[in-house]
Amino acid sequence: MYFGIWAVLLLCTYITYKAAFIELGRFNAAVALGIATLKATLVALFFMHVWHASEKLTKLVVIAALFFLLLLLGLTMTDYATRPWS
Amino acid sequence: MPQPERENYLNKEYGVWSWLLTTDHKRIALLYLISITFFFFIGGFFALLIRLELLTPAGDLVQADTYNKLFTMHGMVMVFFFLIPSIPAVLGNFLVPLMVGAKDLAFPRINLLSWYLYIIGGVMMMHCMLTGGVDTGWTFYAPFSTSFTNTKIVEAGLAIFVAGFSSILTGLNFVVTIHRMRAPGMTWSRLPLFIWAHYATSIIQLLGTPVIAVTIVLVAAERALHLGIFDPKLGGDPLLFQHLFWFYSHPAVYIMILPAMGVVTEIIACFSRKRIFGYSFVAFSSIAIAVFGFLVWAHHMFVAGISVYSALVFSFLSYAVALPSAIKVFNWTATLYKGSIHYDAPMLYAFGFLGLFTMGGLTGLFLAALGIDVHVTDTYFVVAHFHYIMVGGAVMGYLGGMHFWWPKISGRLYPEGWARLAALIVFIGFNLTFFPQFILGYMGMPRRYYDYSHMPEFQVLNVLSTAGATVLGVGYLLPMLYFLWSMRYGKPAPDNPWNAAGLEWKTSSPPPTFNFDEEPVVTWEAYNYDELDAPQKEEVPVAR
Amino acid sequence: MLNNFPLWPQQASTIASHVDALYIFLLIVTGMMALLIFVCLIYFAARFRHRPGVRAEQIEGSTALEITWSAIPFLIFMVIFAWGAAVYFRERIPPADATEVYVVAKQWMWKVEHAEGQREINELHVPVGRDVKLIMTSQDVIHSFYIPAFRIKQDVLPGRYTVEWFRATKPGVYHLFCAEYCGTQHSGMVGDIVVQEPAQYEAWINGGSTGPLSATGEKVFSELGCSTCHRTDAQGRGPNLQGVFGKPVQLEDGRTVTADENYVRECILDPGAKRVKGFQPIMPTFQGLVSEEQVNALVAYIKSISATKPGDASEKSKSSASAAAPAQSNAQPNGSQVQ
Amino acid sequence: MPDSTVAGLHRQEQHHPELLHHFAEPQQQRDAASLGMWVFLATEIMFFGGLFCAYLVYRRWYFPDFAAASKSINATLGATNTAVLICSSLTVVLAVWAAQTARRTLLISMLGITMLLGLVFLGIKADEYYDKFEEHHVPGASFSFDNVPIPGHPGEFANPRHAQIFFTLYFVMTGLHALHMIIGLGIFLWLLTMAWKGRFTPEWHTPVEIGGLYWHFVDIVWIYLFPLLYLIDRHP
Repeated sequence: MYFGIWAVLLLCTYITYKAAFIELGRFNAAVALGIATLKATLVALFFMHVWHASEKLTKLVVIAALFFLLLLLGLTMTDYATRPWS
Repeated sequence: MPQPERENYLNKEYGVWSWLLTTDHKRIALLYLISITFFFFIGGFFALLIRLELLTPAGDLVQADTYNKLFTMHGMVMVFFFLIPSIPAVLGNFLVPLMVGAKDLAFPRINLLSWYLYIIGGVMMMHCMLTGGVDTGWTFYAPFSTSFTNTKIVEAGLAIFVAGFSSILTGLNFVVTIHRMRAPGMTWSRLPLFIWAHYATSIIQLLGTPVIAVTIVLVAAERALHLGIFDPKLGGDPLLFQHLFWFYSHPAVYIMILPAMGVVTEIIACFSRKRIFGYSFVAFSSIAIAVFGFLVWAHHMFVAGISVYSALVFSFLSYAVALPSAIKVFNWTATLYKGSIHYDAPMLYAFGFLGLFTMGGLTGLFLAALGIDVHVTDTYFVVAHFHYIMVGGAVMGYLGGMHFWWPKISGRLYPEGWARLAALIVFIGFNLTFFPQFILGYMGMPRRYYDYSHMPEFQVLNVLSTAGATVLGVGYLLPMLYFLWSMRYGKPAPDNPWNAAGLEWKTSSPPPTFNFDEEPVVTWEAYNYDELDAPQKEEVPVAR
Repeated sequence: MLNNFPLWPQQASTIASHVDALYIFLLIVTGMMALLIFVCLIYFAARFRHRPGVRAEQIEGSTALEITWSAIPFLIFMVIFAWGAAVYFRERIPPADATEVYVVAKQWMWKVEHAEGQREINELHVPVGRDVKLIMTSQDVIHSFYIPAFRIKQDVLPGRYTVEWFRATKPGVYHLFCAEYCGTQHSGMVGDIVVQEPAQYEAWINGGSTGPLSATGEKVFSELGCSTCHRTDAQGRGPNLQGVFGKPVQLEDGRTVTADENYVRECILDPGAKRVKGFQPIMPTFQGLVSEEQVNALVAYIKSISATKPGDASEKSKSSASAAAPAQSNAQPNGSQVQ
Repeated sequence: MPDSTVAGLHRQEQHHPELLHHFAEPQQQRDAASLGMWVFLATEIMFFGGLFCAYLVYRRWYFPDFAAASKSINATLGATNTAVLICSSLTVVLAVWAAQTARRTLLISMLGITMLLGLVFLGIKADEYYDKFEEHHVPGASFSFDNVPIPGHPGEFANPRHAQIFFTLYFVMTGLHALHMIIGLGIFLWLLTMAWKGRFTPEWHTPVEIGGLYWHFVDIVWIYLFPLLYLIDRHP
């Protein structure tokens, strides 16, 4: 299974790399970040064994950390996205 | 008690190395106690000089530059080297394993490492102070700090960076210990609320501190290489610095106050001989404070140039974080109802905490109201408000906790009469110092002014405040003196002088190196004062 | 000393009474909350003090009570929040026809330029009863323009404009403070706000002036050679700037921005960032070549050629000043006049 | 670190030599270590989070300049490095599996290959840094980014001040990432010596597990850094 995940990850890297050279407008960033998130999720779930973690606690820690990261980014953006002049 | 002393963590080994290389959480707590007391008096000395300068409107005691360094170093020392470590690193370190029934924290060597990091940070800070200091205010706002001042920003930043890692490691140790090291039977709902408060504190330490660490890295890089992350001359945004800074530094206030809330909860339960009113509400309000604490940071920036809509969001969220604090105050008050209240010194400190914290919390409502904040932000109103929380609240809690657990820590009783006197002096001195500052603030006196000869009408209130500060200084010196005195001359303490609930009182005073002679098994609920007071008709041995 | 011992700041702007009303409301509400808590604390502490033989009564808690004492404060908080936000919006959003004054902060002084061309340092003269809008920027670090008697404060940032406005209600001299710590002489960065009756103010503003700010701007505009590209016909290599100010502008990258003070400023200092659709990126940056004062003058000039009634700005303000009677003067008699 | 107190506690019957005195049983110790590492990684997420926040703000403000600056770094090298790290994650996970199933030789070789891949990564990184140094793209006194066209906008050039912000973030982010790699290499060197001495058993191989968690985390950070820094606006 590990080799399967590994192959998928390499494939994703290749797709990210190639997709960056295609004109997709706004979607370039979306594709790049979407694939990055997919890769990160695969690594976390399978290589870091979150999927098979015996406890919910590990999952809780991961979710909590991501939640606070989004808080930092999201609430900062309430300022930057609504400044009238930027 | 004439019999030879039992072996405990204090007398098991002697010698410098047995302390400096110890991994015993209780000894590390004492190392922290000594170091933070040192920094407390350094910071207090700066505060006294600040107050003396403000006795007269003209700048006549020190130079403007010196004054700016004084309040900067006062802030940095008090925040990063006293308040943030204070209760967690001393009382928390000592008590968390005892309260959950563990032999030590989960990572004893990381615990020692955390103290060393603190000391390294502290030495760097001392070196920075002795060789010139910093004059930016503890907030070191860009671009003043990155491009204009010529004081030792990078060194001070590095000191805070290192001390921050000490704080992270302490939080990490607590979280893992509370999750993994609880004794059999010690379920989450049986944990003392002190533990819940420390758990919540640890969350903030873990998730907030790294952000300021990386902010410091950026400031240092910008300063050293003349880059432009925050300097608008080079395309940066100074408000980004403020966002990143307050993302940590607002929750940091809860790092200071949450543990004090935990301490006060224990004291109130014990001295009113009652289970705490609304246990689960008090517990979850701690977690709520930790989480909501991260949602409100930009209320420090209402006039800084953020968008109006953003200010609206942050004002609203600030009221959300006020709620769990209010719930706690109501529950503490309700706990007293139909209690059997004793007035020992720790309880006096707890009462002091309740009064001052309530004042601090309520004045926070003024600051969160957008329209008023515009007028009072960056004035003495803010200074008074956060001192009511961080000194009136956190330091009162810290002193209350030191008295409450001193018999456990030192194995000696402190002199009760002196302790009550000190509590009274601190309370009066505190109010005399900081209450006038609310009025000064609404009058419009800006903070960080060294010379107010332009507005001599502010002098009366400033004189009151300075007078109060000297009283407060005496109030803080007293406990240190009689604690030291009691280590040698105090009466030996029984294992449970307050007849208090909680595992820490079930072991000897002072505890043995591994805390419990046999592994405790918990079969009772938290705060089982009905059981403690019921069966044996034995009079409560009160320490006098 | 005691006869010079005020406990309440003077009220000298229209916003001050709003802030004070909310403040008094908060004093009452929080006073009642504090009273409730302290009375309970003291009463319980006295009533339930330890008596030998009397045991504490164990009470587990009460969800109903918890919900009550969460919900009621929350509702009160929401009232405070809404009221505070209402006052804030009033403070933040300047009226459209306010008299504009440019403020440049630097370590450690305030430099003020009126549209009519008067310049002041650490002083600001304003007439009673007229809306005044301050357009502020800093040459170095962050400062904060704070007038306690008006209950207004706004940080002044380098690299962009921030704005605050007020309408003074009472003649007198009031404190001006820098409220954001800005370095060694921070506490020396103070000044006076001189509020005058309109007639006195007119005399002051017309005395010894060097001509309107927009005229200075026009001079800078031609000196720097701006007019060679920004021509008033459609042939220029840069956009025609007449009538542009305050209107939406289509940018090259598809966005639309409003041509406000910050936009004009950015176009001067960083022309590439928000280029107007259909024009080549040929304009050089003036970063470092123009002073803050010159930028302000340019902004004032570009504004003046967009005004509906192009001409002397002071004329316009004269007419509005006569219309504005001295506004409500419910200021506290409390407190002595500052020198 | 000498721990004189341990001796006194080991009076109890022989438990596992790696079980520290304050834990009741190996399972508890393992769980504590694993939770500790996860909590630490949460801290790390916030550490990089502050940088991502700064990145997000300036990328929105200065998108064309960021695109131009991003185009000047070598995406092929970046992609190669991503692949290298993904391979190293595979070897790490195999190392953990080898430790669990008591395959000492496999464990040692997997740890070794991981370190090798880590060194390859750092080598490529150093090469990139060298290029940037040559091109005067390192922020500071000698920084120069004049007349670099903005992708998709012929005739327009990036603002050097804004490009410098990009490069500052680039160097701080990749630099801190590289620092984490170096620390990771240190950890893996220690794991390798422990494995060499045969200290890991199916019952006790916690260091391999938590060292692995750390390595994967560093990999995940790179997975995000790669598209954010190298691939902002590449298409012609």
